[in-house]
Amino acid sequence: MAVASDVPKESFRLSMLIYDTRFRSLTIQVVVLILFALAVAWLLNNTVQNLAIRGKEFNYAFLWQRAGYDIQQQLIPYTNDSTHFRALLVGLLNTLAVAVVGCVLATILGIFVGVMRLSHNWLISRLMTVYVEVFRNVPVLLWILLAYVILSETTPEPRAFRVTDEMLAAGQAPAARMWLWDTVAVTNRGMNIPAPVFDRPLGTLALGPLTLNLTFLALLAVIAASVWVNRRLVAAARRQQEETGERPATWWKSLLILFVPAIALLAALGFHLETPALKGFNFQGGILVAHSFTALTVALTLYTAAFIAEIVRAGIMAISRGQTEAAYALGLRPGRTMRLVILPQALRVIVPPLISQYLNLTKNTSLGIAVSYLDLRGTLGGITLNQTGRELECMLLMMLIYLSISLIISGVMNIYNRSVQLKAR
Amino acid sequence: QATLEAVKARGELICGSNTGLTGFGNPDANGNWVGFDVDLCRAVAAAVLGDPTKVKFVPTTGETRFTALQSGEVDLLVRNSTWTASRDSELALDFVAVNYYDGQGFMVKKDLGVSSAKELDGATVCIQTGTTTELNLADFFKQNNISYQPVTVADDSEAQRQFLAGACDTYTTDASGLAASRATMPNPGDYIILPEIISKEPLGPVVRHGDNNWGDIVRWTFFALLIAEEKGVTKANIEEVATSTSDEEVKRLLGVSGDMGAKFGLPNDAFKKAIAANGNYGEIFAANIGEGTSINLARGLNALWTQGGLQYAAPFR
Amino acid sequence: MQVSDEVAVQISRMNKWYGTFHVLRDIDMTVRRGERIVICGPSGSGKSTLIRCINRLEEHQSGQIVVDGTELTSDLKNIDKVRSEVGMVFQHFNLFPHLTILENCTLAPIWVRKIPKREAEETAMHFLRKVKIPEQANKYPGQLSGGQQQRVAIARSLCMKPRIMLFDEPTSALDPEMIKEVLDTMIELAEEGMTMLCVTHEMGFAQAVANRVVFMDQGQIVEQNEPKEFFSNPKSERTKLFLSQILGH
Amino acid sequence: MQVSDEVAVQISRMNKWYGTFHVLRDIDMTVRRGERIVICGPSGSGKSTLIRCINRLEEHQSGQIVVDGTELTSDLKNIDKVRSEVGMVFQHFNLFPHLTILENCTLAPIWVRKIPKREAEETAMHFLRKVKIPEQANKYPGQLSGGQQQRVAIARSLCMKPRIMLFDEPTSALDPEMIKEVLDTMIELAEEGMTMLCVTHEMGFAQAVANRVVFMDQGQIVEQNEPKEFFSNPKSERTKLFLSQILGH
Amino acid sequence: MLPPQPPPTRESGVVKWLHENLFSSWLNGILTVVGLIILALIIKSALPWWLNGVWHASSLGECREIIAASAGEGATGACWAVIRERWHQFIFGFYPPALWWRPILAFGLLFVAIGPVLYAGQKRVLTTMIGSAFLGLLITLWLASAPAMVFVGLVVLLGALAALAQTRPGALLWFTAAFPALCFLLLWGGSFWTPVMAMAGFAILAVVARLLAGRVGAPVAVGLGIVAAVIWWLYVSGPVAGAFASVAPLGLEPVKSDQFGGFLLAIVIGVTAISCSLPVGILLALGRQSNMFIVKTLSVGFIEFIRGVPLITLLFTASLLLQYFLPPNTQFDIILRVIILVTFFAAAYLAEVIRGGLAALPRGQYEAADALGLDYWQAQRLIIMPQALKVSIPGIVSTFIGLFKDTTLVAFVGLMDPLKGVTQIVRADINWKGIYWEPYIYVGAIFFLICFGMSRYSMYLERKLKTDHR
Ligand SMILES: Nc1ncnc2c1ncn2[C@@H]1O[C@H](COP(=O)(O)OP(=O)(O)OP(=O)(O)O)[C@@H](O)[C@H]1O
Ligand SMILES: Nc1ncnc2c1ncn2[C@@H]1O[C@H](COP(=O)(O)OP(=O)(O)OP(=O)(O)O)[C@@H](O)[C@H]1O
Ligand SMILES: [Mg+2]
Ligand SMILES: [Mg+2]
Repeated sequence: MAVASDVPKESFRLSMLIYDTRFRSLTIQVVVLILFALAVAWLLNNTVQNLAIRGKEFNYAFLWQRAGYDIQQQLIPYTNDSTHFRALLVGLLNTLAVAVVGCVLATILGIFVGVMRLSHNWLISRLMTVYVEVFRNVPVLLWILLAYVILSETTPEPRAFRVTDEMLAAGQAPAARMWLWDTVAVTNRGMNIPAPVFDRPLGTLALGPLTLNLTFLALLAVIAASVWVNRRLVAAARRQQEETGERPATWWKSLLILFVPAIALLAALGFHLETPALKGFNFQGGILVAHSFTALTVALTLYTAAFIAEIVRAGIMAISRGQTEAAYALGLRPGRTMRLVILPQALRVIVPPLISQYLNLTKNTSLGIAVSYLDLRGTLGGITLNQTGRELECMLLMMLIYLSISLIISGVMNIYNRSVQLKAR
Repeated sequence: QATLEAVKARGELICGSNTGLTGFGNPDANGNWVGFDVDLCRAVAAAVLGDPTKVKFVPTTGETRFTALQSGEVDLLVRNSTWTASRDSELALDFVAVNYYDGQGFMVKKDLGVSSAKELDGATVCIQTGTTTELNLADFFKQNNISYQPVTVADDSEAQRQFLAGACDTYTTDASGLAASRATMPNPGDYIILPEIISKEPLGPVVRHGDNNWGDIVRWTFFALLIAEEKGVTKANIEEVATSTSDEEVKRLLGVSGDMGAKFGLPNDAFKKAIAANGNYGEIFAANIGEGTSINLARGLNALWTQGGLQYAAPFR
Repeated sequence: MQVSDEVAVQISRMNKWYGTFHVLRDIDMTVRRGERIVICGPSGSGKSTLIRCINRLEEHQSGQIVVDGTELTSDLKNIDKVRSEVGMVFQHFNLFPHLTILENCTLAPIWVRKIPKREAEETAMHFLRKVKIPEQANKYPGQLSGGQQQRVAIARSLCMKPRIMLFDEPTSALDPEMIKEVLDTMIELAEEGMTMLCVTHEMGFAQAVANRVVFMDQGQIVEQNEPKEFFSNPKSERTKLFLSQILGH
Repeated sequence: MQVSDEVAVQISRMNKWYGTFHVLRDIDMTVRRGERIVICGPSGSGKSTLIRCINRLEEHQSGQIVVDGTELTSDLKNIDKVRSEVGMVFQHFNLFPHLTILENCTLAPIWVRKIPKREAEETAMHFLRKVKIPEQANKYPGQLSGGQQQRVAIARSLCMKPRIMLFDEPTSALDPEMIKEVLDTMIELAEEGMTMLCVTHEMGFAQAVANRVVFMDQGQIVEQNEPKEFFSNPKSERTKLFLSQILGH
Repeated sequence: MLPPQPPPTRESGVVKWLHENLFSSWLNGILTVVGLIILALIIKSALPWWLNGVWHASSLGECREIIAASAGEGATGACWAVIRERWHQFIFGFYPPALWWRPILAFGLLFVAIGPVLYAGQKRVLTTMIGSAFLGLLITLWLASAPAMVFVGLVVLLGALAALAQTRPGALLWFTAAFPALCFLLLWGGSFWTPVMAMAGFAILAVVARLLAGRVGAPVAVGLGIVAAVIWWLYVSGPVAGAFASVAPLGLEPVKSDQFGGFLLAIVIGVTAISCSLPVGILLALGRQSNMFIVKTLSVGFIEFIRGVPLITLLFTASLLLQYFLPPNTQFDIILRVIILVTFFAAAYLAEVIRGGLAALPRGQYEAADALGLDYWQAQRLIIMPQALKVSIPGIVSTFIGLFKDTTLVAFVGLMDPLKGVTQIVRADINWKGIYWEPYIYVGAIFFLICFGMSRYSMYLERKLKTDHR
């Protein structure tokens, strides 16, 4: 009888590095790590050599030099005397503006279209199908160009708004008019909307490189306070409803709480709207929302929404018919069934692919230059790169920024995702 | 490492070109590159390799052009690039000549009622990005203490479309580009180019810093074209001139006497071949962008110095 | 366990087609308040379709269905009314997995009946106690066993205080031990006098609680009778064949 | 059906944990060549884990497992050797759906044993004939019934000419009619003297072929005995309880 | 028993259809009307432009004159003449017209080569695919006026393949394996021996790995095989190819990659990148699934990095930064560099797709493979990957569609993509300067046809795979 303890205990041999499951993975990892380190070292060495050959050095000092160029849309103050870094920030904010607005709109539109595609209305579901297929299967660059051209070719020039003395004398009306009681002008350059102006602003507070606008802060604080009070009110009402079944009328209280303090503050600050007016070549005053922004946002929204619609549709279809039937059998109407039963479940299926659509949209904002939109790629990766000739620095920085944005988006979404995970046994 | 040897070994000149700029360089329906800048490349190819067709054109964008040159991807960049101090120094490039003296100008619609760029306060300006235009523009408006709305456009055709649609009041780029655009608009008469030229834009061939022989070859190929015009040597009469001329400089130029070509490391008749490829400077100008063509540019600053222009070649001796 | 004279469901000359396939043919049936009817028949005979027509999960194309005095037409108001009077329990429970057991039970009362949440929760707990799982109220459906889930489904229906309950093979997706739990709950319900229509193959259940067994085949009602009579003395050949299969199993 | 003195599998003081959960506790067991052992016990008692340890699909943390003279350690060569000596049949067959039945059977002989394809196919056909489905050789697993698939799985293991066969509930995923097909095959195999360890609840099978029945609970071997003794005269309370459930079912 | 009756027809067909599908409720009615109004507006605004289209003109100015003459002053109209004159540049770039048959043939054979992957062993489908490829090629080659020899070659080649499909459909995979070399030869031309020697490198890899596997174990053997193959490619294959070429100078007229443009370029980049990225993607997916911390971290890092930055920055890396990262004075073709970066891009996306496929495999498959004694790589190659890849095919196709659309971005580094690159050179032509919509519509329509076709096909595959995969 062979006894188990007869088997001799092995001492360490070199071959165990490969053939012993305990060491094997260690060996592989060490080899991989060495290869990786070698590759990195090789790349770095090459880069250093190449930089030396070209007499360049790797540093970001150029970011603090004068940029010297102008940018059409600026969310923070910027002139051509500002630094390249400031231009980078302007570009980054422009990128984020499109990304944020685009993601929100694309989600709304995508859900709408996705639900409509499941509609029983033949025409609507077909129209939605056509929309989805057409947008999904043509490069997004084309849609961006198209949106821009349509916006700028179908709207009037600022000149068309002009009223000259002869026209007054002849009783002629100008070729184009402003909208919404003469507050909004849509020209072929963009939308001029009224800007909020304060006669008695609170001034600004300089905190190192950051300048805080106190007026805005005050306004935000008041609104936040009102919202908080209102939520208390609604919560109280809900409690009462839960206890008695009667819900006290709260809408007028809500209105008061929400609006009176804000309006009072606005009045105190001397708030009024500055409406745009035609002066010279363009409308002056107010805020100009350039068509390049609108077009990029609209095109990315439409393009991404087509994908989101498919995701939403698939998500809804993944919910078994039994759920709908159970909800109907309980007497829930189709709209409520969708909102209370189907969508909350579908969201779990929808969110992961939705994240990658958000990422795609954000990355696609880098095509903005095709329609004259100066985003991060247009400033840092375009004009700054061109003017300074620092392609290595600019490109690496740009990748780093995009990468951070992407990681933040997917990080946030992953947290959400984990929080809605279905509980199961 | 020497570019000349590399080109000879390869049997082909690689010339960085624009991705498509009317009159200066773009492929035609058959894929043959044509244009003012292209012809200079062909002349260099003819000088170095004896055959003007042995050129490969690599389209480069505003961002990629200098890197392509620095990294050796192209031997020579002839792509309407402005000669500036920082490009010469910081980017380690050499501008070896100026084949076109340009300047940044403005185009407006006639019925706008503007006759000077200084009246453009508050106007929306379409700028073609990728060169020095953005900076010149900012400086100009700043100096004159007027404001503007910049619309930074990626390429010429898009800028032209926006300008025509009235999305910008004025379109600014190099005057040659403006003229080319205007020539192809539905009603060219409706548009005017304003008199202000707000910058100097000397455009010329660029080579890598440090390879002086190669730089000399490109420079002197270009000068050869200028001298040829000056001396009345044309594509048509070059053979005849070569045999009959008594002008010593022309003789040296065409390799009939002396060993000037050899001094550059080229065959003695190299410059003759360069001229024979597409004719002299004037001919190249006239054929691609000159007054007979639909682009219809006047010689202006680009006339020979003898005719009041700036094109001036050093003596060939 | 008394049956009143009042009519709860009245189906007359009802026909239904799926496309060109004639699923239900000239169905006539009267259910009185308090009656407990078991529907059986071979697979594909239209049992499910019949009871799904009663709360309009399926539309019938001709004939009349009157539930509690309300005729089912394409009028949405009538449909809503009938659905809130009729509870339904499905083979696969169809609980809402994203809501807790308690929320499953209070969802419809709150949104359809507009009952205060507090009150709805009390009702829900009452019925959960009745189906013997009050302690699971804050779990999610995925955390319960099949038998428990089906009992929640019954409680969920009951929370709407329906006057009629429909069951579509409520036990056929369950393991044997769990079947008993659910049947017990249903028997208890029957004893309280609930009007019930139940598609099931549990003949023990039929014998124990049904007033009437309805046998369907090929979209028709072939035979209906008291359970004792039905099992001991089936009239048609089809029924005999079917019973021999079912009981022999 | 003779049992030799040679030891096929020797397990001594073997312990296994999943994380902090102690699944197998101090298992001692000797299997002799030619023995046929049936392992039974309640769900979760660690039966599957035990036999999966024998071909190192699971790693044990302490104690020894010696299979056919080779100790299972982290040495890959030993593991490979043991695995090619030990065949395993799973509950869910785990056939390779993208390969034909024949390819399923020849894959391992060709790639692991390096047997020429021709020869491997002959062996495969031999064993397919043995499990009575030679005519299915060129079909894909998806085209066979469950019972046929399980027989293919057995044939696939046999093609490696294993000296020991492990079965993990080979019939529990099958419909009643098919169970018999598979059990017949296993009985035949047993009659040829194959060393077998079989996790199963088919007590008929155990009585018919097992030399020994091992009863496990909570990660321990509670009782082992000859089948006759085991069924007629269980010693521990646990076993009695378990047998009453199983046989009463 | 009652016999079944036909269903009642309450209303006549059209009315009923309208009622059920368009006006079943007032909400639906409103939606219908809104939909109709939108449709009408779109048609109204675009119709005249389409109707006034001009096909025969030699410049934009001429187009304008013709439209003004026929539709009145100020009328707008499409100038399709530009497409008539330049259509080939959008498709082939500057590829010499006399050689158009080569890309066409390569593209047609691509379908034949994909067949055995998608439909392994299915004789009928494979034969149909070969047949339809043959017909399609016959027509397009005739249109491209290919030389007669090409037709002879085509008949012989596809005839042989069809015969093979009938007798030993499995063997068609060898054609797939050889296709990259054939495709390279057809597209770029040059010596016949260059691609052959390149393929020989893979053969060397396989032989070395096979021979050594017994002695040093599979991973080391494959490593050595790769080293041998790399040595072959770097130092030996060139001279050997040269030697063969001097003995038997077979080959096709070379075409330089700067002559590639338009859809030809897009397809070459897309197809090459997807097929090259497949092995990389598989390795990354396995790395990401692995329980070795470093391997996993590196894989995740690579995947997330590539997926986190816009493709356009990767393209700039190809054109601007690669010059810094590679040893001084290494230069290679910009198209090649772009393909390499796009390959990385596709690999990261494919890795995620394949990871999905791996996750869809039941654990039992791994266990069965282990229990049979297969080692890790054998199990991957024989059991896991064939199944995981099959499940992933729809995902791979949609990645390809996305990639194919994204190839338009190569215009930003100066390549002649169909959408922006070619359009720009066409518009730089003095005759067509100022033209805007027509090239976009033409290119957009072709993109739509290709992508829509592929996405439909992948849906079909998805449905098919779902049913036949257990
Ligand atoms: N949505 C539908 N479209 C077309 N035919 C259907 C549909 N639903 C059911 N059927 C058919 O109608 C017939 C009756 O179906 P029903 O579900 O009512 O049968 P059943 O008696 O409940 O059978 P089972 O006992 O299998 O549940 C069957 O033949 C079925 O195939
Ligand atoms: N991978 C794992 N990780 C953690 N715990 C596990 C794992 N696999 C099994 N277990 C646990 O180990 C215990 C034994 O499992 P095992 O599968 O061996 O039981 P079994 O006796 O085969 O039961 P059954 O009859 O249900 O197959 C169970 O409690 C199980 O929950
Ligand atoms: Mg049913
Ligand atoms: Mg088990």
